Amino acid sequence: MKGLNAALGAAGLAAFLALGEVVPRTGLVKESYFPPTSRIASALGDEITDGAFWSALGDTLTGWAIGLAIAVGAGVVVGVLVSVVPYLREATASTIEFLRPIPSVALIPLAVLLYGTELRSVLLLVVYASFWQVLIQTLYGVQDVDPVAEETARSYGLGTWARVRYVLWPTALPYVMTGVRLAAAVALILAITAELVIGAPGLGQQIAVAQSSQAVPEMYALIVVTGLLGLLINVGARTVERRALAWHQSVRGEVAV
Amino acid sequence: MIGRVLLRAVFVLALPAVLIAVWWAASSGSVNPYWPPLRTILTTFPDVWTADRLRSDVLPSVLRLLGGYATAAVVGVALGTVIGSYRRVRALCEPVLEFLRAVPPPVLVPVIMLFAGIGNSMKVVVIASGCVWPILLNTVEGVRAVDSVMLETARSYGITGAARLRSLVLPSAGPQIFAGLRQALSIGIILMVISEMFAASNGIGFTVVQFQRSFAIPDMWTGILVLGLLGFVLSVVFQLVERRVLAWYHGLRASTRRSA
Amino acid sequence: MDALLDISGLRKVYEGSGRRVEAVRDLTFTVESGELVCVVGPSGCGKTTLLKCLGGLLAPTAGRVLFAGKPVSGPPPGMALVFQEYGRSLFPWMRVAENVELPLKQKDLSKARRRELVADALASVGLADAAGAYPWQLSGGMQQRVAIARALAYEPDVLLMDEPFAAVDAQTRADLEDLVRGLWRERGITILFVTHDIDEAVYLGERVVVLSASPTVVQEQLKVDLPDERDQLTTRVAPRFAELRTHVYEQIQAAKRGKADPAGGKADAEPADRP
Amino acid sequence: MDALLDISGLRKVYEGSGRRVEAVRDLTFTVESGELVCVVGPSGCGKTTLLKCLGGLLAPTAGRVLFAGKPVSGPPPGMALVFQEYGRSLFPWMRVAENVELPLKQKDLSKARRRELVADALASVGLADAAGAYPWQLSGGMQQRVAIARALAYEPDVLLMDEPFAAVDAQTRADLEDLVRGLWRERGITILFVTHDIDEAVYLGERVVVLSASPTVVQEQLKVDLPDERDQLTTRVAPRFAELRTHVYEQIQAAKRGKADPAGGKADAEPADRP
Amino acid sequence: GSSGGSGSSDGGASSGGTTTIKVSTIPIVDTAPLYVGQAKGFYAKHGLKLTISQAQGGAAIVPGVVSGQYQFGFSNVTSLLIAQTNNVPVKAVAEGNNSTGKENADFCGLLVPKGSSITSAKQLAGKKVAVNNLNNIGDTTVRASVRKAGGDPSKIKFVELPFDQMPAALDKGQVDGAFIVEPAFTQAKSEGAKNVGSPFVDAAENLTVAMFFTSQQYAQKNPDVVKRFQEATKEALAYSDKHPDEVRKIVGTYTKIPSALLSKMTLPRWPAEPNKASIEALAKQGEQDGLFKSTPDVDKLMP
Ligand SMILES: Nc1ncnc2c1ncn2[C@@H]1O[C@H](COP(=O)(O)OP(=O)(O)OP(=O)(O)O)[C@@H](O)[C@H]1O
Ligand SMILES: Nc1ncnc2c1ncn2[C@@H]1O[C@H](COP(=O)(O)OP(=O)(O)OP(=O)(O)O)[C@@H](O)[C@H]1O
Ligand SMILES: [Mg+2]
Ligand SMILES: [Mg+2]
Repeated sequence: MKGLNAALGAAGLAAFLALGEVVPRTGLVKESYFPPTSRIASALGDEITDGAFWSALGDTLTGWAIGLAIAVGAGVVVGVLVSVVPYLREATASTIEFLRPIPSVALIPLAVLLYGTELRSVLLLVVYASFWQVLIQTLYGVQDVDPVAEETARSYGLGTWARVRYVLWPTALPYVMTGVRLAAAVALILAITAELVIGAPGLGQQIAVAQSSQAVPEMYALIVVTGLLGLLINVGARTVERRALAWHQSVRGEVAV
Repeated sequence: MIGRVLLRAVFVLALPAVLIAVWWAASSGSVNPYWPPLRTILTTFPDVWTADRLRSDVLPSVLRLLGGYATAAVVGVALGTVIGSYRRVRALCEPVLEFLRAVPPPVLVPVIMLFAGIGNSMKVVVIASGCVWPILLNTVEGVRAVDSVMLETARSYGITGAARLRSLVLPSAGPQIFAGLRQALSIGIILMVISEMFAASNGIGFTVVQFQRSFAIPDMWTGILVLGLLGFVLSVVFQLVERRVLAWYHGLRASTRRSA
Repeated sequence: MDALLDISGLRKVYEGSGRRVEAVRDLTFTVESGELVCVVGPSGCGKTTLLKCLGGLLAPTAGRVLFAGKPVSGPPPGMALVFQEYGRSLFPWMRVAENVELPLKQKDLSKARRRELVADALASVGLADAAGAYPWQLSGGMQQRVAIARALAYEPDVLLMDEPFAAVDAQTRADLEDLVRGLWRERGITILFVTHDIDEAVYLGERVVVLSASPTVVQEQLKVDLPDERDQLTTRVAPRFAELRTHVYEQIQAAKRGKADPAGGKADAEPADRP
Repeated sequence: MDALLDISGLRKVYEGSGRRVEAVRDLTFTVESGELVCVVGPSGCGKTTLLKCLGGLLAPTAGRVLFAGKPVSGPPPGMALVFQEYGRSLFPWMRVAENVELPLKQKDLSKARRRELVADALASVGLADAAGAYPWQLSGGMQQRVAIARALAYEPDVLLMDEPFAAVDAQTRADLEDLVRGLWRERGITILFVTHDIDEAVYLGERVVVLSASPTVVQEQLKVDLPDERDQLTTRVAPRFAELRTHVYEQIQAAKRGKADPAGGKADAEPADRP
Repeated sequence: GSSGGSGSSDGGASSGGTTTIKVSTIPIVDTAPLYVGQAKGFYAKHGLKLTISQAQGGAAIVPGVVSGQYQFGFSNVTSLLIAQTNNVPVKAVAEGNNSTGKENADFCGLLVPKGSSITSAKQLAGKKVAVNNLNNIGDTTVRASVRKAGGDPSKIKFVELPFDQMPAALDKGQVDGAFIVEPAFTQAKSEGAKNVGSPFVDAAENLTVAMFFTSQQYAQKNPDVVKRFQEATKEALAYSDKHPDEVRKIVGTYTKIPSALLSKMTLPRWPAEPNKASIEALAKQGEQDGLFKSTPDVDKLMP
């Protein structure tokens, strides 16, 4: 069963890669601007033998992981707090809605102003962007609590903390998991974008160099690396989800069918 | 009744008022050109965002945003429903989608330009390509989580196909889909800015980036304010829509919460 | 081989989340077309499981379920199921009338006819004025009646009901019992009725199937030889009624005594720790 | 003023989503400490609403609910409630034993003691070997018994039960009835028991409160003058039992006849179209 | 690349006579002297240790320098002039790079697509021309080319595109012309695009295109470091100007330019001193185009 799913996934990827090979080969776009998969693969092969690539990858992943951890932690805590403390949600709604759409790219000068090309600069942008994803999902998730479950908890005198822990949190968890998956990708995107624009060390900076060097296959190779990272992150998230949400309809439904 | 309206107004305005006051005080003596006093920003505001500018920059941006957002909503919900309903399809598509999802829009834009040109359609595609993910993911998860008893009810009454979709799957996944739509709204604004960094000649994002590049820093800050305001206004509209569409849901959830 | 429903050697084993339960071991019985059969059995013995297998919602682990001579692979048309979990089987985003109307939309009916069916069905369960409410605005018994109304409005040929009157008061229950029997007699539909109320089983059924505690087999099938014309007052005090109900009661007690455990725990249950 | 629960002039009106329902109009009665009172009434008359008001989960629109002399503003400690919607009141993310244990965590008990209470409670409802299952792996009746076990393990002083045996079979029901009466006699706890089974109400209760159809008032309060020592076989055939049950039955019928509508529709219901 | 050290804004930690300075640049050919100077020890000789950061453009460089995150930055002249007129305290310290001054043989060109009917910059009036940044050196100098060829510069429609996207945009005919620099310039030409003008040459004689700059505060507080940087850079510029092969080699280390392009492309000139006259000319043209809020003060900007 698991093997079959993996095989299907691999088949999907293979089809996608084949498409990437065919489109430029048929002349739909020019090879020099959109290199075929094989060309990208060989550029990727060159990249991964280069030490600079690995240190860049390390830098990117560091920024990503720290930023994501902060964003998820803060997003969940703030989300639960805002939902649980009376009136806090109403009081913060307008501010949240105002701040959320402010693009991280517009904050780049601010980040540089404060931290230059340091890791903190990247973190600022990563956290700013991915925090909202987790927060909003948490808010919606907490709201999803079944009234009967909530009443049961209250009638047995469960305190606020116990209700959060035993009722709100499990209910919100599926939403939060989606939030984390969204935030993981956004954090990666922002880490790379920040490196790209600011020049903090990492994959993004490598992409910027490749772009301004007119090194098209190398640039695509690096983009593929970011895609693969996203893929791996998702596999991890799914694994966590299968364990943490074994009770949930979305997971148990899969087993039953 | 009036009391409630007033209370709401207080809730909406209190925290922003405090934050603005803090900002005002903290920035009042600033000499750093990148961190101008709030007063300067506010006095610049009316000069920058004239009626003319609203027509020439804000309107095109909003239209692109709506176009991209609508595209993403349709694609995200449609694709999400299919992927969420069929385990095999999910296994097949998920890796590719996760791959695409992780590609940063600024590097994706050039690729999109190869296929969609450099006009408005490119910008709409860029906005849609970013908005679609939260909608897609939430739809998939919402569809997967449809209650088993309800599913069986529908099956036993032979409610299949479009009817099943319309009367069971979508309403049931509705709350989660709306969470995704909500996320997508602000992502759309962000991507609107990013897309207008490429081959644009008007738009809010374009203007903000131009201000930034030309060191018109207070003007740039007004642009950021406009983006925030746009986000706020759209979210108010969004909430109105959500209250309508998910009336049953909010009624159900509130039916006990309001009491005691 | 005239039987409308033909169940033979039915076995169902649930597996998953570190637990394996043999809900039904070996069930064999038939339901003729136009019959009203009641099924009783200890809690957890597999009545709901049986109904879901009949309704094509659950694939049996082994054995065969034939509907009109054909194996059941999905929900057969013309069959309506009233779920035990009535609350969860109503769609919270639809008002009561919409909930009842929904299955009718699958049928080729005029709008007016649908309206009429909905109104009739709701009136017959005493919920005419709750049509505009959402299910979660109703009491438990009212929700259950909405689920019943939905099945009635559907005008099924076969009606499977899973403890449909569990949440309604005695008087309403009596009314609904008469309603079901009346429908059955008028329209000649086939009804399989799961209940845990022995009096109800005897009062309603032509035949009562008693299931054993799990691992479940058919403990006994009992022909109810009461007159067709039944009445809440006279039938229930008839001596034959008392005999029959005592007999069924004893059977159920025997079924449960078959197990050391007082209330139908699973022999095969393997409650494991978190995996 | 010795009453443990003192309900006077209780009124509850539900409003929202285009509907206004006066669920309870005017309820006044008391429950003494250590009493076992049964509440019966037509479906939708407001029994669940009453229980939620007593349990501090719902604020009355008017009237007063006193618990031990103090107004109820939130769930009072030492009170356990068994919900009618048993399925939804169990947490699907917790196994059966965890569900039962959860309320105990609020109490200052050792882990071993908690384990013991959980195991005892599950055994007493016949679910000892389902401890490791998730609620959604259980049958309806088993789920309901888990909810009962949770309330029992909590060792409450006051127990509010909302149609707690609706989903279990006759034999298990009888066992559970004896279990509840046994607990009540041993521990001297106060029990308010909502049921729609008239026999059950008479068999269990010291007193039966009959509610009218809505707009709900107390139709009648009936002292059950059966001996304290009750037994499924002998008590239920006692002539006095038959008298009492007939009386209650008539009262309920009267309660329902008070309305033109056969099954407790709302006088104040204003089913409106979508807003 | 480099990793950021302390964020000290008084800049330049000095130890044992060497001062560490952070320089923020763009990973392009133009900044090669910095790397040459580092490799050849010109900076070390003056007691400077360079840490070079690579950013995508001015948006990241200028705020970093102004706030003291970096001590020096690299920017084109027009951007510096714009910054100055917006009261951003920048101070140019050294020459960055110059055009070659040779028509059709500069490191920057005005390209039209393969097979385009346009043969002269004049015909670009009314057409869509890509520049990397709007309202910057690109449009000013493109206008100069069109003006010089006898066209109406006010009729050009500029669109903003990154340099690396321009060859593709030209190829697909999405733009009618492009203001383009190396290495995209050579790349596009190799795919058939035709050069119809040399904007940097047409704008002014021996145009100074970019300069190294610092913030006014830093220049005031650390005149000594600035002076050493100026001298070391001067030497590096002179050396680079004379040794194009070494430059090409070192460019290969900090960029990913494919070797085929690297050997073919035109290098800029690196005179030791900026050409003030050309900057004044650029400032004047920019003012005509309405780039500045007020008249730029070239004297104040220049070292
Ligand atoms: N989804 C499931 N997963 C695992 N086990 C299940 C599942 N559904 C039911 N079971 C088990 O199957 C057995 C029979 O369940 P079923 O619901 O058919 O009983 P029932 O006869 O309807 O009982 P009741 O009268 O209490 O409703 C029970 O032991 C139950 O635990
Ligand atoms: N959340 C709610 N919103 C609106 N109306 C409600 C709500 N809950 C209950 N009602 C209405 O209040 C009335 C009484 O409901 P309640 O659940 O108390 O009845 P009940 O006596 O418990 O009935 P049953 O025996 O069927 O469970 C019903 O008419 C119901 O429609
Ligand atoms: Mg069942
Ligand atoms: Mg109730």
